[in-house]
Amino acid sequence: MNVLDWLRRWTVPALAMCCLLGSAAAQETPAVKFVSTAAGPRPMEEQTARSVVRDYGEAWRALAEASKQSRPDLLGPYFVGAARESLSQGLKNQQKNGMRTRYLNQAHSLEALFYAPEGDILQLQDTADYQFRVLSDDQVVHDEHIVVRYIVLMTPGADRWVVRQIQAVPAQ
Amino acid sequence: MRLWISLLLLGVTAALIVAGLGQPGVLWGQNRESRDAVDAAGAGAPQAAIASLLRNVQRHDWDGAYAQVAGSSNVDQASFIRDLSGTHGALRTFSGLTGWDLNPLRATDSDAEVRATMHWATPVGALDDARDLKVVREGNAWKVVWPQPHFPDPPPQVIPLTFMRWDLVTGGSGDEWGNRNVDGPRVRIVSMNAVSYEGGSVVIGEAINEDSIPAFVNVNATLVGPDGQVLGNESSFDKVLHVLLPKQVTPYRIDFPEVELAKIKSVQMDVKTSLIGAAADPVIEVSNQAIGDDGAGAKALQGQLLNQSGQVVNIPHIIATFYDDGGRVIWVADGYIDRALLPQSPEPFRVRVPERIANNARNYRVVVNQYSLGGS
Amino acid sequence: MTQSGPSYRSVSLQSILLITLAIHGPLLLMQLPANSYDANVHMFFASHYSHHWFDPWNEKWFAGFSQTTYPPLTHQWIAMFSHVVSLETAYMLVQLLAVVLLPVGVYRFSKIWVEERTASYAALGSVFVGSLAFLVYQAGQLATVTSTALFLNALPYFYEWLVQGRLRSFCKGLAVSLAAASAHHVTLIFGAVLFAIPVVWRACIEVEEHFPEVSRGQVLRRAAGFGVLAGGGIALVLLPYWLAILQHPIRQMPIPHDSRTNYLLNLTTGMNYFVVPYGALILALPFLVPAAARIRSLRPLLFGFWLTFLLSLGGTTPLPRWLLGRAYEVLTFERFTLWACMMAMPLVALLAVTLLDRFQNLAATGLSLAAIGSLALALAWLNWNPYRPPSALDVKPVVDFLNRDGHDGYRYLTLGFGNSLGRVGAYSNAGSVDGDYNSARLLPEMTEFGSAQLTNSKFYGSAGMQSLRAMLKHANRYGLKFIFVHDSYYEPLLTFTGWQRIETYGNGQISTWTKNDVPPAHKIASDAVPPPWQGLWWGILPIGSSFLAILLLVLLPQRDPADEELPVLATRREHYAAEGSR
Amino acid sequence: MHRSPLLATLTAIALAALCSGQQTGLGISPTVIAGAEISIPAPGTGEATFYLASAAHVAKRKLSLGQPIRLSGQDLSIAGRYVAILCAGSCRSQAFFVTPAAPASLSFVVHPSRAWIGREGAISGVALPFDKFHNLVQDPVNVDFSIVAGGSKLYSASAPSRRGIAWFRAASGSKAGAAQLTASAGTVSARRALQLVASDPCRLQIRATPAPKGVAVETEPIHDCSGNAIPDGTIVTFTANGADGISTVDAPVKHGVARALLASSGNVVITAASGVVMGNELRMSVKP
Repeated sequence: MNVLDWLRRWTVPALAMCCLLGSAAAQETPAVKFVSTAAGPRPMEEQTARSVVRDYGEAWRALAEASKQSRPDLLGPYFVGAARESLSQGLKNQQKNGMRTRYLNQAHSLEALFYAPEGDILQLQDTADYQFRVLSDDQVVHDEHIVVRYIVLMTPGADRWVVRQIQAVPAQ
Repeated sequence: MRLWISLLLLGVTAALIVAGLGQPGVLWGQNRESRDAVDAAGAGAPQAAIASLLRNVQRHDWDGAYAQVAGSSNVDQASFIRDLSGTHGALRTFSGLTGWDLNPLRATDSDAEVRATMHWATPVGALDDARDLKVVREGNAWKVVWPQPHFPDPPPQVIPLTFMRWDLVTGGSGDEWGNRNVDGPRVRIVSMNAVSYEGGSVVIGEAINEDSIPAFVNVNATLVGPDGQVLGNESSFDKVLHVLLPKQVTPYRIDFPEVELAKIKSVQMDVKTSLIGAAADPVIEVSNQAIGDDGAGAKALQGQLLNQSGQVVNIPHIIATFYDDGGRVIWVADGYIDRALLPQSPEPFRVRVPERIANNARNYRVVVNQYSLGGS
Repeated sequence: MTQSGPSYRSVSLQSILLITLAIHGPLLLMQLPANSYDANVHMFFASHYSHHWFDPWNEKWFAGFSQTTYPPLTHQWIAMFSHVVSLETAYMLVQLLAVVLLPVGVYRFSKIWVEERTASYAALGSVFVGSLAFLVYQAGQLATVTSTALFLNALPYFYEWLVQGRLRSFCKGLAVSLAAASAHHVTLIFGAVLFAIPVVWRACIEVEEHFPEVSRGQVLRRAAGFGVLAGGGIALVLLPYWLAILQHPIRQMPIPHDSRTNYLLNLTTGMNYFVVPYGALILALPFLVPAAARIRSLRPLLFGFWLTFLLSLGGTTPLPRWLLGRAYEVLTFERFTLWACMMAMPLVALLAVTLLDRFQNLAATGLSLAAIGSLALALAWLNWNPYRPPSALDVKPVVDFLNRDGHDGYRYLTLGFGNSLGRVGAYSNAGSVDGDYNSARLLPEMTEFGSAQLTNSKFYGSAGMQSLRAMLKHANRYGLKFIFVHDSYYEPLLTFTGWQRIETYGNGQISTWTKNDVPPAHKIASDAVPPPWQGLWWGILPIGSSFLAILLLVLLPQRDPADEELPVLATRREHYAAEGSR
Repeated sequence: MHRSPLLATLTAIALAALCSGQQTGLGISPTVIAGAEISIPAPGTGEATFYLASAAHVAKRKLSLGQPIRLSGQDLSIAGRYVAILCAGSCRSQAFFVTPAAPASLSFVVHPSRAWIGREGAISGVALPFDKFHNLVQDPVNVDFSIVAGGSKLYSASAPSRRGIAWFRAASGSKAGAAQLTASAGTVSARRALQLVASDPCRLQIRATPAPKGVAVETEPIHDCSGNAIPDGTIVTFTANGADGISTVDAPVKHGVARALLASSGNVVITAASGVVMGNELRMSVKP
C-alpha cells in the first residue's frame, strides 16, 4: 500500500471525526411556568421567583443532558444531597447497562407549596409534561408521552437555588 | 584581510561593552524604581552620603551602610540594623527598600539637614518612612548622624489573660442539611454614605455585630446606575475589621476609582459573615488622638497605641472614622504601622487625612486591626 | 612540506548519537528537568492538549487563555506520548528526541562550512555545550532546543537547494523548517537572520568558486523563493498564533529579567548567563575570530556567530535594545547563547582539528577535558546557582483539595509556589487566575503593573504586591475562593484583606486560605476565545508539519551518499590541505 | 378558547393515568411501598430482556420466560415513577409508582441558632419526615414541637405535616440561656440546641477613678431590660476626651462588667457605648 492509498484511507475519516466533535447539539433549557402566589408562610420576593424559575429549568436541562449521555458529572451544581445521590446512582446504572433515558419536549408548571419562614426551604409541585424515551444499546425500548407530578424541595446554594429532593408522586 | 576583520570585530565588541557600562542607572545595578532617586542624590555631598547609606541598606550590606553613620550619632551597629530591618516580626521585617527621595532642608559648610523619605515594599503594599537626617562633615567626608532609636523594653512580667476566647468546631465537609445547620453571625450595616474622591467615588459607613458570638465579616457594595445597570462591584478589602466581637462596630470603606458619584443612582450593600474562633485579647488603647499637621504640609490624625495585653501584636493596622457634627460618617482612612506593639509599650501612629475632611470632622474614632504571627 | 595523514579519524554519526544517549539519557530518565523553570509550563500545556486536542482555549490559567499564543508542536508530541506513559516521562522523551536531533543538525550544518571529519568533531562537541545543559536542565526550554535542532537539520537542505536547485532538498528543507516553527516561532524568526543569511552568503561564495554555471542572482532568487514559501508556510501553519498576537499584541508593562542586566556588574548573573553556558568555548573565542577570518568561505559563519554572540550578552551591551526596540523588553537572551554556541561549533572543530593534527594525544586529552568540564560546570551550577529553581514542592495535597467537594467550582491562587504552579495546573480540575506564561495574560490586574506570576509577587517589589492586591480586591469577580500559601510573607496581606486559614499540609509547608463571600466561578467573557475552526486548524497543521517532515525524509531519502558526495566537499579537502600547509 | 391553567393540568394528569393504564400488560400494582419486593409474572417461553427505568434507578436483565421476574427491595428503594419493560420480540411495558415507606428520621431545620429574648415569633422550625431510604414521606404525619429552656417548657404544639412538611413559629421567652428544641413524630424525633441571648443593654452606667497612668473606668453589671446579664465578650467602647486629645478602648465584658484604663489628663469627659446603646457621661479632673 503506497503513501497515497494510506493518506486516502486515513485522512477523510480523521476530518469527518473532527467535524463530528462539534456537532452534538447541546440541550436547551425547558419552559417553566411558576405560580408563587400560594407560597407561605414567608411571602416570595419577585427576584426569588425569577431565580427559582431559572435554576429549576437549568436543573432539568442538566438532568436531560446527563441522562442522554449517562454522565453523572453533567448534573452540574444544580442537584445536591439526596437528589444528587439517587440521580447519580441511576446514571451510573445506565452507563453500566448500556442504557440511556431521554426527557424530550419538556414543559414544567410549578406551584409553590411551602416557603420556610427564614427562606431556606422551598417546596414546589411540578406538573411535568415530556416525552420519556428509554434506549438500550441505542435501540428504543420504550417511548411514551407522560404528564407526571413531582414534589420538589429546593434550598438556596452559593449563587443559585439547588434541587435537594425530587420525587414523582402518583396523581391524587 | 584576516587581521582587518579580527580587529573590526574586536573593536566593535569592546565599544559596545563600554557603551553598555555607560547606560544610565546601570552602573550601580539597582532596579528601576530607585534609579531616578540616585540621579537626585548626585546633586550634593550630604545627599550622596545618605544615598550611599540607603543603597547599602537596599542591598542588606549593613557594614557598608553603618560605615556612612557619623561617630557622633553614638548608635551601635546592632541598634542601627534593628531600627532599619525591624524586630519582633513587625511589618518592617517583611519589607524591602525599593527607593527613596531626598529633599534638602538646610545646609552649611559643616553640616546639613535632609528629609529622606524611604519607600518600602511591604506585603500589605507600599509604605513610606520619612526621616529628617542630619549630615555632618567628618574630615573630608560627609557622614549621616543617625537618630538614636528607641526600642520598647517592657519589664519581664506575667500578664494574665482574663478575657473570653471562642473556639470554632467545624462539622465534617459532608452535606449536613437538616441535621446540624448553624446560622452565621448577624452583622448589620448601621450607616452608609457615598462621597466623591479624586474623580471616583468612595462608599463609607459602619457595621455592627449584633450577635453574641464573634463574626468574620466581608462588606461588599454594588453601584447601580440610573437604568439599573451595574456600574461597579467592589469589596472593603483591607479597610474593615474582619473579625468583630459581639456589639463591636467596624468602619468600612469601599473605593470605586472609575465611577463618578454623579452617575450613581443607588448603592446595594452586601455583608457576608461566617463563624470564627476569636479571642477578646489583645485590648489596644488608642490615646492622644488629635488632627494636626504631619510636618510635610498635609493634615493627619495622630495618636498613640498602647497594647494593654501580654501578647505581641506583630503588625497593627489602624482604621479611622471621621464624623461631621450630625454624627454622619464623612470619611474613613487607614494606615499600617511598621513597628510591632509590645505589651504595655506605647507606639505613635499617624494617618493622613484630606484637607477638606480635616476641616469638617467634628469627631473621630480609631479601631485597631492586628496580625499576629502564627495566628490569623 | 609533506603533510602526514590526520592521526584522528572522523567520528561516526552513530557513535556521536550513542555518546549523546549515554550522557543525556540517564539525566533525562532521572527526570532532572522536572524541576526546571519552564518544564511544568510545557507539561501544563501538553496536559490540556491531551484532554482537549482541538480546543486550545484553556480555562485553567488567567481565568481562561488561548494556547494558540504558544507554538504547540512539542506540547502535542508530549500529549500524544502521555496517553502511553506518564506526563513527566513523555516530556523527558520529547526532550531526549530534541537532544539527540541536535548533534545530527550540527553535523549536517557543519558540513556546509567544513569537511566531514571536522563536522563530526563539531557534532561531538555540541553534545557537551554548557548552554545546552543550561537550557535543558535549569531553564527547561524544551521548545527552543527542539526548534534549534530541527532548524539546524533544515539548513543543509536549504543550502543544497541554493547551490544545486534540487527540488528534493527544497521540499525537505521547507517541511523541516515548518516543523521547527511549529516548535518555537522565535527561533525561526531570528534563525532566518542569524543562520539563513550566512548560509546564503556561503552559497554565493560556493557557486562563484565551484559552480560557474550558477549565477549569484540565481542563488539569491532561489533563496528568496524558499524564504517566501517558508514564510507563507509558517504563516499558514501557525495562523491562529498570528491572529491571536494581532488581536492582542503584547502591550504589558515590561517585566524585569536577569538576562537583560549587565553581566559584568553582577557576578551571579554573569556566571548564570555567560560563563556557565559558554564554558570552555570562552577559551576558544580569541582563536576563532582570526582562524575563521582567514578563510573566505568561513567569514559568513563568523559574522553570523559574532552578531549572535553580541545578542547573547543581553543587557551587557546596548545592541539588543537598539536592534530589537520594544521586543527587547519581552525577549529573554539565554536562547541566543545556545544559537551562538551551535554556530561556533564548526569553527571550534576547525581549531580542534588543527590542535589534534599538531599535538595528537595531548590535544585530545585537553579537548576532552574542556568538553567534559563545560558539561560538568553546567550540571554543578544547578546546585551552586543561588537563583536555582526552588526544590520541588509536594503539591499533591493541593491537587486533592481542589479535586474534591466541588472545590473545582471556584478558582484558586498559589503564593510562593515558584515553578510548581504548572504542576498544580496540570493535575487539578480547578482554574486559576494566575499562570506561568506571561505573553498570554490578558487580565488587567496582571498586565498593568510590570510583574510576572502572582505566585512570585514578592520578588517583583511594589509592582508585584500591587498586582497581587489588585487581584485579591477582585476575588469575587473571578470566583477566586482558595489561596494556597507556601511563603508566610503573604500571610499578613491575606489576614488583613478578609481571608481565613482553613487547612495546612506537610507540617505547615502549605496552608489553605479561603474567603467566605466568594460566589462560584463563572466563565469570564473574553474576545480571545479562538473559534472552532482555529481549534481544528491548530490540532491538525502544526503536528501535521512534523508528520510531513518525517514522511518526506522517509519517502525522499538522500540517494547513496557515496555517489552523492557533493563535488563541493571533495574540492574542499585539498583546499584545506593546501592552506593548512602554508 | 382560553382555558384556565388548572383545568389544563388536570386534563393532562388524567391522560397520563389513562396512558399508563393502557400498558398494564405486566400485572404490576400501580403503587409499591419503597423497599418492598415484588415479582412480575413473565409467561411464555424463550429468551427475553427485562428493563426497569426511572430517574434514580435503571436495570436490565436477560432472562428466560416462564419464571416470574423478582425485583428486590433495593431495586425499588427510591420513591418515584418507574417503567417496567419486557421485550421478547416486541416490548410490553407498565408504569408504576414507588411511594415512601414509614417515617424513619426527621430533618429538623431551626432558626436562629441564637435568638434574642423577648421577641415574638423569633424562633421557627421546619420538620420533614423521611423514610429509611431518605424519601420524603408525603402522607400526613403528626409532628409534636416543644422548646424547653431553663427546665421549663417555653413552647409546645402539634402540627400535621402537609406533603411532607410541618413547621412552627414561637416567641423566645424572657430568660437567657440554653434551650432545647424537639420535634417528634411517633417513635422518630430530632433535637436541636438553641441559645437564648440577652438583648441590648438596658442601662449602661459607668464610674471612673483616677489611676496612676490616667483613669480607671468600669461599668456597673450590665443587664438587658429583662434582667439577663449581657454575654461575656460583648464590646463596650470607652471614650475619654481630655486635654491631650481623645482616648478610646474597646473593652470586652467579663462576668457582666467591662473595665478599661484610659491614658487621659486634665478636664476629662468620659463616655461609654455598647453597639447602639449609649451610657452616661462623666466629667472629672485628672492630674497628669
